[in-house]
Amino acid sequence: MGISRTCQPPASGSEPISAETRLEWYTCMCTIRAFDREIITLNRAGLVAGTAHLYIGMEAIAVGACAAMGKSDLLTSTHRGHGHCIARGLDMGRMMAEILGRADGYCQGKGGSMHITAVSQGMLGADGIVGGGIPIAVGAALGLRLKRDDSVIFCFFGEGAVNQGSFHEALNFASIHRLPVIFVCENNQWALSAAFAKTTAGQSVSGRATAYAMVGETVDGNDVEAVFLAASEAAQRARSGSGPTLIECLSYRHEGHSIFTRQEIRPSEEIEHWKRQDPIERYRRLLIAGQIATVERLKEIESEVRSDAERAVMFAKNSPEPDPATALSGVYE
Amino acid sequence: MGISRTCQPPASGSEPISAETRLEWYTCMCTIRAFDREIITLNRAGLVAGTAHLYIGMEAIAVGACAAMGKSDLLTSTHRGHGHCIARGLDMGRMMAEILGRADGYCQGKGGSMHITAVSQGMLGADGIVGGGIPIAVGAALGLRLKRDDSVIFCFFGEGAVNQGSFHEALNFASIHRLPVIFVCENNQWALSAAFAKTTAGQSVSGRATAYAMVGETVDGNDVEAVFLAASEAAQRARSGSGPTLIECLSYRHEGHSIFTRQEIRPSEEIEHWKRQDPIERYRRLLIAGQIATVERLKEIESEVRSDAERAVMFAKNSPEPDPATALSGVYE
Amino acid sequence: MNSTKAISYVEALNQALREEMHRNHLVFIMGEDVGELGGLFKVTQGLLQEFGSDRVIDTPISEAAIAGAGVGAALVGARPVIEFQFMDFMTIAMDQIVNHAAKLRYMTAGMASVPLVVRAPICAGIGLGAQHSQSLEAWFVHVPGLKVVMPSTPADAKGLLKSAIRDNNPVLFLEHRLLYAQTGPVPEGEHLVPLGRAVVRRAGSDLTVIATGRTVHLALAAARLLAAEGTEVEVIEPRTLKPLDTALLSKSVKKTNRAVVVNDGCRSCGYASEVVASVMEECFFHLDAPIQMVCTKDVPMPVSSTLQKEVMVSEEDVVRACRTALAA
Amino acid sequence: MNSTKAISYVEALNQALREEMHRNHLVFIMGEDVGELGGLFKVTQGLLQEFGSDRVIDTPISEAAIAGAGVGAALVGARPVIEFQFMDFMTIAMDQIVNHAAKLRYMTAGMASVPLVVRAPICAGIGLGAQHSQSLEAWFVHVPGLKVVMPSTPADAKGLLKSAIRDNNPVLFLEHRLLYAQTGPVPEGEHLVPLGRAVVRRAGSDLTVIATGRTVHLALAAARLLAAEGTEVEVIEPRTLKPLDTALLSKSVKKTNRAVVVNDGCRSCGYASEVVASVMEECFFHLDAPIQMVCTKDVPMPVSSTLQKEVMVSEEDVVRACRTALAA
Ligand SMILES: Cc1ncc(C[n+]2csc(CCOP(=O)(O)OP(=O)(O)O)c2C)c(N)n1
Ligand SMILES: Cc1ncc(C[n+]2csc(CCOP(=O)(O)OP(=O)(O)O)c2C)c(N)n1
Ligand SMILES: [Mg+2]
Ligand SMILES: [Mg+2]
Repeated sequence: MGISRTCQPPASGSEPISAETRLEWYTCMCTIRAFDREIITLNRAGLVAGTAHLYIGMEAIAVGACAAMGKSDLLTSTHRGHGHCIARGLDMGRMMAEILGRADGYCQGKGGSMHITAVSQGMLGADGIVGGGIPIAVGAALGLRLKRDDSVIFCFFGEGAVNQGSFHEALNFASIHRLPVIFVCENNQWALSAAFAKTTAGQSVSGRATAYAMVGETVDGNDVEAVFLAASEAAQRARSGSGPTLIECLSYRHEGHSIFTRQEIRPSEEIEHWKRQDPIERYRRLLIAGQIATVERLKEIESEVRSDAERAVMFAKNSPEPDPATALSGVYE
Repeated sequence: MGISRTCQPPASGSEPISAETRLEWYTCMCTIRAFDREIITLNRAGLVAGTAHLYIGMEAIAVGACAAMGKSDLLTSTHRGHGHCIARGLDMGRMMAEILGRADGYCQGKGGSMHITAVSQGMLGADGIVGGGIPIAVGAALGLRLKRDDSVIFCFFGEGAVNQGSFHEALNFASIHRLPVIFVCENNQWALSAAFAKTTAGQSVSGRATAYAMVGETVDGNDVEAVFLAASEAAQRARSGSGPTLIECLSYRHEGHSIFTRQEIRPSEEIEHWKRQDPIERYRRLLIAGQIATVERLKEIESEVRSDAERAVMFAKNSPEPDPATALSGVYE
Repeated sequence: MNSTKAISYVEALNQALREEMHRNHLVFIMGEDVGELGGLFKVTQGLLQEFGSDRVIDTPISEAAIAGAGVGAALVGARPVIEFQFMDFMTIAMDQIVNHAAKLRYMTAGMASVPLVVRAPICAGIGLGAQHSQSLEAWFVHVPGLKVVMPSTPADAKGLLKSAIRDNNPVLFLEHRLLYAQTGPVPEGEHLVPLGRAVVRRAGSDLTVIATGRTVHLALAAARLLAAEGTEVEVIEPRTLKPLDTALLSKSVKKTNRAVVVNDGCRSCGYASEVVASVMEECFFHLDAPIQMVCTKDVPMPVSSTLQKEVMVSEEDVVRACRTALAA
Repeated sequence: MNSTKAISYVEALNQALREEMHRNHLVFIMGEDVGELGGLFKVTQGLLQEFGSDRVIDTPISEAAIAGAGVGAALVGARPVIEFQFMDFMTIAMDQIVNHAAKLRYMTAGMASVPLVVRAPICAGIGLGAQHSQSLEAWFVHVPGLKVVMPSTPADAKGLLKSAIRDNNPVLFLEHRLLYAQTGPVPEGEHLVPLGRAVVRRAGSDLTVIATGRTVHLALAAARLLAAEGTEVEVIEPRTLKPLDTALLSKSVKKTNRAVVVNDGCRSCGYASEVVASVMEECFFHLDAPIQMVCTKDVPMPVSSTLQKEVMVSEEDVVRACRTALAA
């Protein structure tokens, strides 16, 4: 049986968010971090197949947004997709197996970290092309409408994608058709070595929403509840036929761009500044201050998630290499 | 010796615009119309090579904008480029020869109407790809900067191009580098059979400028002086290093999309409404009302330009078919 | 066997779309000017009126989004048929077609299925020039995960398009604009031509001409001309460029021992070269002469008809190539 | 003759860029992460510091605009060298490269000149998967107006890149990421390798192996192995894929009467098929056996190294093909 998390929305969409929901969200954020931490170790051991882009530091976005998703809702992800996968409840064992390129991975070793997909869970796929998933999400929404399916789709992308033509074409397309898409931009300030401020005219992602007559909003991407609230309002809007929303979540990545490209050119003060805004640490303080959980309970959770991550690693390590013969099959139905 | 027009800026950039300048602009607009009218006749006779997109109804944009160009300034054009070429002073004989696919055409029959180019006059080319010229104009501006050349570049495109990724990427690029580009959008409300309002979220081109932290402005594209003023301000801004401007010129085409695709789906009342806004007729009334010219003088001008257009046709008709051997040469330097 | 009726290539395509849209409500059309205008070349004429704007979608000029949206809609089970007004404009959507549509099934070990049909007219002939005249089929044949279809008759246009729409893989469906007006007998109602099957258009024993799309008709004309001189040319049309029915091609070449390949793409790294390489592999020891290739000249397509004539494949070119193949 | 020094392929590329930027102030570099980071694969390392941000431009992630801006800058006389982080991303810029850069000179009867160099690493080998591993050189060889270059040694990397930058046509310059770290003797200073000239990497009389890029090294290894068995393999590298130096290829095949073509692209409509077609045309009557092709398997590139190994061209594949060609 699999190793997975869920991050439910509050029992009813109604405030206040219950204690167990909050703990669930905290647990999920810790799980994502523990999972990606394991990858660092696995990479040192040379076990990762290809590359992996770690989500560490951005956990509140995936958890807050996915908490606003319903069972039948869909999402498209990016090259930095582990957080979305875990928050959506994918099996961490199969995720890790894919990251190691093993037979039990979601893509049986063919896709790796950048292509983890679980169509049955509404996860239409990570994507190795910056901006690649945006028009795909819009098309999925179009398909849902044709099928009279009232699910909505969450489309994740980094701020680096907003200067791609695909972003522009897709948002215009979604807006004119009032499609049920929630565009979630993870603005971690950097696109590999490119600083947001230097490459992006206007220096605001949500500000570009007006160009598409779309609701745009900027939220603290390190505040899981702020992300959740913005995402649920947007989902609400989408479900009620009021069309798409562009949510810009301000956050930061704690690690290098990828395990393949680790060279750091970001100012160390900036990194330190953001690490002090760590979404997990912030939520931890909030849970304790609000007496939603005791330090002991949180410690329990933290060790739970660590052991889950370790189990995922075990599962992956024990998974066999794919059968070489499979390399040449599966191109066509 | 060639058949060409010039549309000079006012002697000094300073107001008011002199009478002879105004007459020159009027003449230039009439010339464009007379030229394109000849194409309709030539097409009936089956003499046009391929297709041609007529500029009739939009003359004030090309004339007003090109009047703001300096000798060394550049421009990129579109599939609907005859107006830009004539206003820039290209030889109408060689233009028409190209449209008929003859040896004396600007491209010796290789390019046709959609590729008329005159690099020596700063006309970097019409373009058969909607949106294709926009990043090219931005790159040209980048090249000028590298060459320490302080010319500016006018980039023309239709409103249908603003939903292309190339528009988005290029405007962002121009803005972050504060490049001397004047983006002139010819919003004639229709992109082939696509209504602007139905395909373009926000329903405003200039409104999208803010997304790129760029000055955006909408002007009456049937008022040659309004276009001129907006264009000269923008050129001024570009020359002074304050970066690009997006000017949306509202206008309309009187003819079908092209001589190849003439089927009309636009409401006839709409067509009639806009024909009553004919930029030439309006300017004519203004010149007479302002006693800048007598009816007789204008009649003279109108017959002058007609004979110029006829001379261009003669030149083109008398131009030989290209030497078949040239078909296989000139791919590489 | 259903009754046939003489209709045009464009009517046959329109019929295929209409029938498949009736058969499956998840089939829909998306593209520039496909609705009210009925498509630049009238292939979607009347469909907006019949099926409504949810299933015949007039799009902005956003080729990348059109293709990307096609991929996304297909991923959730819809069956989009997207139209490009000219194949040249697919250059704007290559990422979506090549990096996504073609690869998703394999990359996800079969979890993702992309039943997408991409239609586009190819080649020149009406003087629209270098940016409106390309036959880039070779690019797509080069990409694992795509199927590539190119009909030359109204009957095949209908039968292949219906099969393409029912196929669960992304299919590139290439139409030749000079064929749109050609008429021919087309079976009414359910008429399916399976993908991956070539056809012998004319039987002959002296020489095999393998031709695609428009050039099939040039090949047949050449064959008639050579027949008058007593040479029997066998004309074979792949119909589906990928997967290629090499068996039928080899069978013919092993019989005739001589071959000519004709294609509207440019020669260099074009489809003709691939056919030559494939035939070579299977028939080398049966070949009495080098295989001749007749392709569009390796230059951008000029506008002037005088020049265009020099660059495009002509019947004379095919005849000449046949004589060379026979003489060697 | 200038003195040589052993440096890596990536250092050789860097040296070529630095020298040409010193030689001509209109040469400039544009691309993602080419500045402060020195390029994803370090080819532009140190150039921002040396030439400043006007000549080494870090761009947004806007591949279409990067290519389009390259065309525009070239049109006004600058000499841009643009970098794509992976060839796969060129799919986003095909319109600018194919419909504009390649065609402008011809379409304007020579008025426009586009001295643009487009650099990109190709192929797989580091497990990045199907969207980061393509060798699409065949697409560009198919397009009239482009030149396509693919060096296999540090010396050629430098000499060909310098020539590409001085060429007045758009040149696609393809680098193999598995070669970046390879070192070899490279002439210092002015060292130009002319475009369009193939080279004999190893002389032999029994069989001609025509190989490109990384596979040249596999071919040489195979040749050494076969030499031990008394078979003399001649290894020829085109270096410039387009225009192809067919004269040198034919000369060799007419001597050996047998040939194998090796290329990192997919087989179907790939570069190998084009080489086969060209050699066939000129050497048919000299061939004793069908030409063998060794290419990347026709599937998207998988991530797992176990699977990747199956799909990529290996030395064993080349040896096997040589034995088949010799046996036939
Ligand atoms: C089209 C394309 N261009 C370039 C790349 C290389 N690349 C991978 S991730 C990345 C930066 C993406 O930045 P952003 O979108 O902000 O996401 P982040 O990595 O910051 O999460 C780049 C340039 C790519 N994968 N796809
Ligand atoms: C990339 C691309 N897509 C589609 C076309 C076909 N096409 C030519 S003109 C045109 C409409 C352009 O509308 P707009 O930009 O508003 O210019 P207008 O014709 O109205 O002057 C279309 C769709 C094209 N030439 N290029
Ligand atoms: Mg980022
Ligand atoms: Mg328009």
